[in-house]
Amino acid sequence: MWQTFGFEFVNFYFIPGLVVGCIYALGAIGITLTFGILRFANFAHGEVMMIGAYFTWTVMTLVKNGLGFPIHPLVAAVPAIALAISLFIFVDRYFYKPFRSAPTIRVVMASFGMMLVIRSFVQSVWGPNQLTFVPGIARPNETVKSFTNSFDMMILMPNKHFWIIAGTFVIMLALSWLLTKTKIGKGMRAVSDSPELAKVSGIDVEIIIRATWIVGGFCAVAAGVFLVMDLQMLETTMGFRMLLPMFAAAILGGIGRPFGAVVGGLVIGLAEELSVYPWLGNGPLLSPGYKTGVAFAIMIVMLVLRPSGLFKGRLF
Amino acid sequence: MDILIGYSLYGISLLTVGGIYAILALGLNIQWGYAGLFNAGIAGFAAVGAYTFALLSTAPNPYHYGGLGLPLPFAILSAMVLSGCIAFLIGLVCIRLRSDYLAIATIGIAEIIKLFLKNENDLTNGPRGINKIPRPWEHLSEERFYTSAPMSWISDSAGWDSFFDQLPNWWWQPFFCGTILVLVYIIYRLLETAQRSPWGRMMTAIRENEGAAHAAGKHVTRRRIEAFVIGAMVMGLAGAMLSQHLKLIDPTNTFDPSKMTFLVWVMLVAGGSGNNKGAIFGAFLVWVIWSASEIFINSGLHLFGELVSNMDISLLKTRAGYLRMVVIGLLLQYILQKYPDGIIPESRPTSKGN
Amino acid sequence: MKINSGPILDVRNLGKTYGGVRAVNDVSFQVNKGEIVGIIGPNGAGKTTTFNVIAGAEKPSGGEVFLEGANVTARSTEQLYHLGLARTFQLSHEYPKMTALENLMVASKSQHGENIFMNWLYPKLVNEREADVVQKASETLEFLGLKHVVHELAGNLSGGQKKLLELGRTMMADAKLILLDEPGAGVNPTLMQKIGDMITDLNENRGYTFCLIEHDMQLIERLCHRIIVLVEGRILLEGSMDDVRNNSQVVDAYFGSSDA
Amino acid sequence: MKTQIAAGLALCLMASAVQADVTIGNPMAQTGPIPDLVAPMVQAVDLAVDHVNSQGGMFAGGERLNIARADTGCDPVAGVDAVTKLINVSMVTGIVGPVCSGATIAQAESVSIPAGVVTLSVSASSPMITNMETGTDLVFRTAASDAYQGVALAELALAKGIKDIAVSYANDDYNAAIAGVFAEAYAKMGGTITANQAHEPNKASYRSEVATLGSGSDNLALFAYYGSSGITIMRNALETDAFSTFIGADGMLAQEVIDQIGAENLDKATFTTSTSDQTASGFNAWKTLADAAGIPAAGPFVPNSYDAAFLMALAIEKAGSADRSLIAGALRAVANAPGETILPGEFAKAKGILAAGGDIHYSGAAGPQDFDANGDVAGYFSANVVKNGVWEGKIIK
Repeated sequence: MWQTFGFEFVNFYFIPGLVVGCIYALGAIGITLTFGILRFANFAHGEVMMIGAYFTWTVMTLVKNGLGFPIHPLVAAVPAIALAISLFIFVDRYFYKPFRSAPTIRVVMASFGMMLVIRSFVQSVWGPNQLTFVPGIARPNETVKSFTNSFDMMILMPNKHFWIIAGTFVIMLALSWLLTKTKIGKGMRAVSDSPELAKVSGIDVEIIIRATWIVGGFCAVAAGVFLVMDLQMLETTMGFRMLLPMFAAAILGGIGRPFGAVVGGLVIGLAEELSVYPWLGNGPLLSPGYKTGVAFAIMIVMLVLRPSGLFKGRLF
Repeated sequence: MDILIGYSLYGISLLTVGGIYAILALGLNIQWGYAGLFNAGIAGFAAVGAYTFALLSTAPNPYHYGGLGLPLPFAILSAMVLSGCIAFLIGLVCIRLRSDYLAIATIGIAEIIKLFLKNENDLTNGPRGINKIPRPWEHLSEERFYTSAPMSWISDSAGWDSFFDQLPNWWWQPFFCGTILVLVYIIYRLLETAQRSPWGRMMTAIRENEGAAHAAGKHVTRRRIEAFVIGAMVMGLAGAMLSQHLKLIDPTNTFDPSKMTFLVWVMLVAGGSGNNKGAIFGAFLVWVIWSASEIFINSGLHLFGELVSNMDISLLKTRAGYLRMVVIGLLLQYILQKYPDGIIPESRPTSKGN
Repeated sequence: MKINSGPILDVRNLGKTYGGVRAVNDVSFQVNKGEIVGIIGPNGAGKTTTFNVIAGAEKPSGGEVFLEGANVTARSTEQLYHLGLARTFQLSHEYPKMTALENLMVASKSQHGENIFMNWLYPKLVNEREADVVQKASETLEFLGLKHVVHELAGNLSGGQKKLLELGRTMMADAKLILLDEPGAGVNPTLMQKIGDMITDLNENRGYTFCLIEHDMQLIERLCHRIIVLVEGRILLEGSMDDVRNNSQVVDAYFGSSDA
Repeated sequence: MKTQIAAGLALCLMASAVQADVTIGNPMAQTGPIPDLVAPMVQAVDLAVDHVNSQGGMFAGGERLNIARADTGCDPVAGVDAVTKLINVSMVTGIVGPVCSGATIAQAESVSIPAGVVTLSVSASSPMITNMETGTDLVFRTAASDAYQGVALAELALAKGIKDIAVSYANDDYNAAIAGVFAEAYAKMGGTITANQAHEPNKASYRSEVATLGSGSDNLALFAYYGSSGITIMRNALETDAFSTFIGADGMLAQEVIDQIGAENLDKATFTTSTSDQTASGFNAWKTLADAAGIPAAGPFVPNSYDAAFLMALAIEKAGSADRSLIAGALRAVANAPGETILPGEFAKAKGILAAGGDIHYSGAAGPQDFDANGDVAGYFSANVVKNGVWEGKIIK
């Protein structure tokens, strides 16, 4: 494949697509679990992702200014994750829980409202301007470059991308252990597959819901931090603009299936980047102006054409 | 005196925009309140209506195709029809999807519509948008209208010129506002009739229990598409009226989902979905809060700054816009929990003959 | 009571498979005009699936269905409704936020007012028809003994009343054939008696034809002229109640598992 | 409780009505896509008003000049609503702002022109504004049209010896307009456009776009707001070595770009901005004032914002009353020659001359600000490169 497409394809289209895909995948895990277990589309998910990144930035800045040494974003993310999870649980307790037995629309509206509240809150506290996360240019890793170059397959990949891809991989492993080996994880999958069945088997749904927010919050903050590691800056609208591709990923992978969401995320990320590859002739296949539309189009096509094949759960 | 005119003109503008939102909310009420279709792509249908109207009614110009200069009522009707056609196509494909899925799909479609409007520069002037959109009543004082039939039959251009000159420059505002309110009233009447009719009964039945409606011989899919299309046509009308009010439309900022889609949902849910009065009431209430809160928050901050002179409130002032959004978001949560069925909840009309 | 010649429903070699599992396998039977036919069988025998396929809720994997001699295989539920085939559900399907009267009015066929434009353009025509529908719905409610709850929301009715409403809906359609899916399920004995009376009344005095699934053998015995026993998707037996009682295979099919 | 709320609201409303003296409306996009660019512009407007009030106020009576501010969010819906409130509730004499071209055109056509109120935009640069009016003279701007800046940028590119270039622009009203003008002018002057593509702002990665564009040329003409896509594109381009030379316009000119990307990576980046003749006395006077107030003197459209507010005050002073209908004429009188030169901050001097019946000619922070028949100004442009970690501009036209 590499010989056919050349390294340009790998370096400029495939790897960036993979990186974006990893971020979508992590975000989509939370969305798919919420959808599977609480049975609603949580529109505030992207904002939690964003506020998690802002918490991380704040921790980094405080440590740097207070203690005088910089810490890695992945370290600073630990307290940020705790905060984001508490936020999720707080929001659930006061804004979502009152609607547990009400029609879905109410809680979706409530999550719509929370989306607005959280974003505006961040904008009023941290301000609407961009914040620098890491200044400078991330050059490709020289070791990898020269090493792969000796095979005539030069890979250009900055360190941040290694962190993102490796980090996503580690989280995947941890998550698969959690979901397949632990009691709570099995419970989550059971509830997600069939809430009626789970109720009969005596699973405490409220505990499962709390676990969902914890896992979802963890993955959301990880996605947020990876996103700002890649962008190297923070911005208050980044949560919303990731939201729809993440929904698309969750739908693609099948609602309620975390591993499906991962595959969906990677597919959406790659599809977006590859849609502008000059497959035919010299110009990009699709005008980059339409790039955002790729995820939406995939999502709609999937919803319509393969509603039951790839998907599981409550679609019809 | 000026102050009084000013305040009334502002009141008229509140009614105008509130009325446009009321039309949107009524359109959504057909889709959600009657048929239970979770359309989260309101901005897309409004954009289709607005662009159709703009392209057909503006004067020819070098920036984009269209500019056909057609009569306004024709352009408004076309806006409704095209919006309905697009809804029909979407309905054919997506109508079987339930609640959240339909919402996500329609958000995606609305974004694709906006991307199209943004990227097809030749047709739509791209992100720069279309300006000089004629506005009813006010357009009469435009040269291209009073020099052509039927206005030219009544008087020549000099006559019209002097006639319009002697009017106060805001003469058309009450008329435009009145037109919109009349439209709201007409749609309200039509929808009330429809809701109380066998059609409304059937729609409610489909919403309440699809299986039973099916077994009672109702063509559920076709009826859903019907409600979706009628709602979209009403939204297209609202889009056309909005473009007349703004006189410039662009794909990105005008049809921002948080102000076009989300706000309309807030209006309908707060007012009472399924109830046309609720939809209208919610639209005016939320718009007045949305618009007037800026005056109150700004002057409140001003007052606060005068009282607490040793505090720097400039930061608060620059962030007032965001604080406003927080307040409105929390207000929505309050209404959702306090009035689960909206402020004016749905009441099924009892059948005729009883 | 007289049984007319010529079947109103003719099911030929009907089959339905779900991914390799044969839920309905080569089922053929007929229902004649004026008859009440009962379908019985143990759980999972394919009774409801057979109903669903006949009523157009699911597509058959094979076979054909004729209604009054016309091939209606795989027609949709609403088309069949207009051709005169109505059905009820095991769990009653009502419109909770609508009154009992409206619940029945919805079921009326050929209402001009269901075309939205008719209401705006010819309100008079719509109102005339609407008066008829109200009349008929009221009469039906009276027949069902639900007159006192005419304006009650269906969501507030008792389970039995909902069951009656379900029956009433099929009456509104003047159906040639009514498929009843367990009319006696979840109903107390008194009401079951009443429902039985109504079905008999409808059959004998108004000429309605029924095909019903039921677990309650007493009800079956009381109502049905003919009984079809369905086991594992196949017709095991077709005949009178006595035939069923005297057939050892039927007993095995029902109690086989407990004997083993 | 309810009465308290009602009383509070009434008090707020009174507070807005009481500030009678002279009020100018200032709709700015404080929320929306570019709040960071707008913040210093708001400060500049406030500074101009401070200067007026500290130098004797308005008219003979020394009345206070007030600012009524409203948020347009760059959005026509909010813009029209905001200006409606300013004109009808705050009863402003003239409008200074809005920021974005879309909101400016919408509010002007929808509200301010029908109401007969002058709009003096601080940064709306769309070429569509030039020929917007028919039969009225109510829309002015202190920022030069993109039509000029795009041409200036094309000349600059060729003068730098850039013979071929790829164009990438954010698909919004401002950047699409200027990219269009640039591409046309550049091709006409003999340059080669190797690719010309819109990109959707606010994406996480532009590496594929950069790779596709970069196959034809080493030079990139980048039209974007730095925050929504500009920095990310430059970063992706530099990471992958797809481009080495960058040119672009105002949207990219911010200290943020240097802070984020690093001065060492920007040695071949040049961005133009609508600016003032930095050797001219107007700019120097402004720079002193801005530095004292802690406002970035050369920031995009910051001097233009000061000029707009100051000019509006001068025009009202010249008109002698808060009568809206007199402002357009007065604005031309104070901004255009002839007359004694007035520099930024010299309100007292101008007031004196006007009181004595003399003519003034404002020479602004951003240049002379002589309005042509369409209410446009020619404006100067500077080419900015990074020197010692900050942008340093050099006048080009």
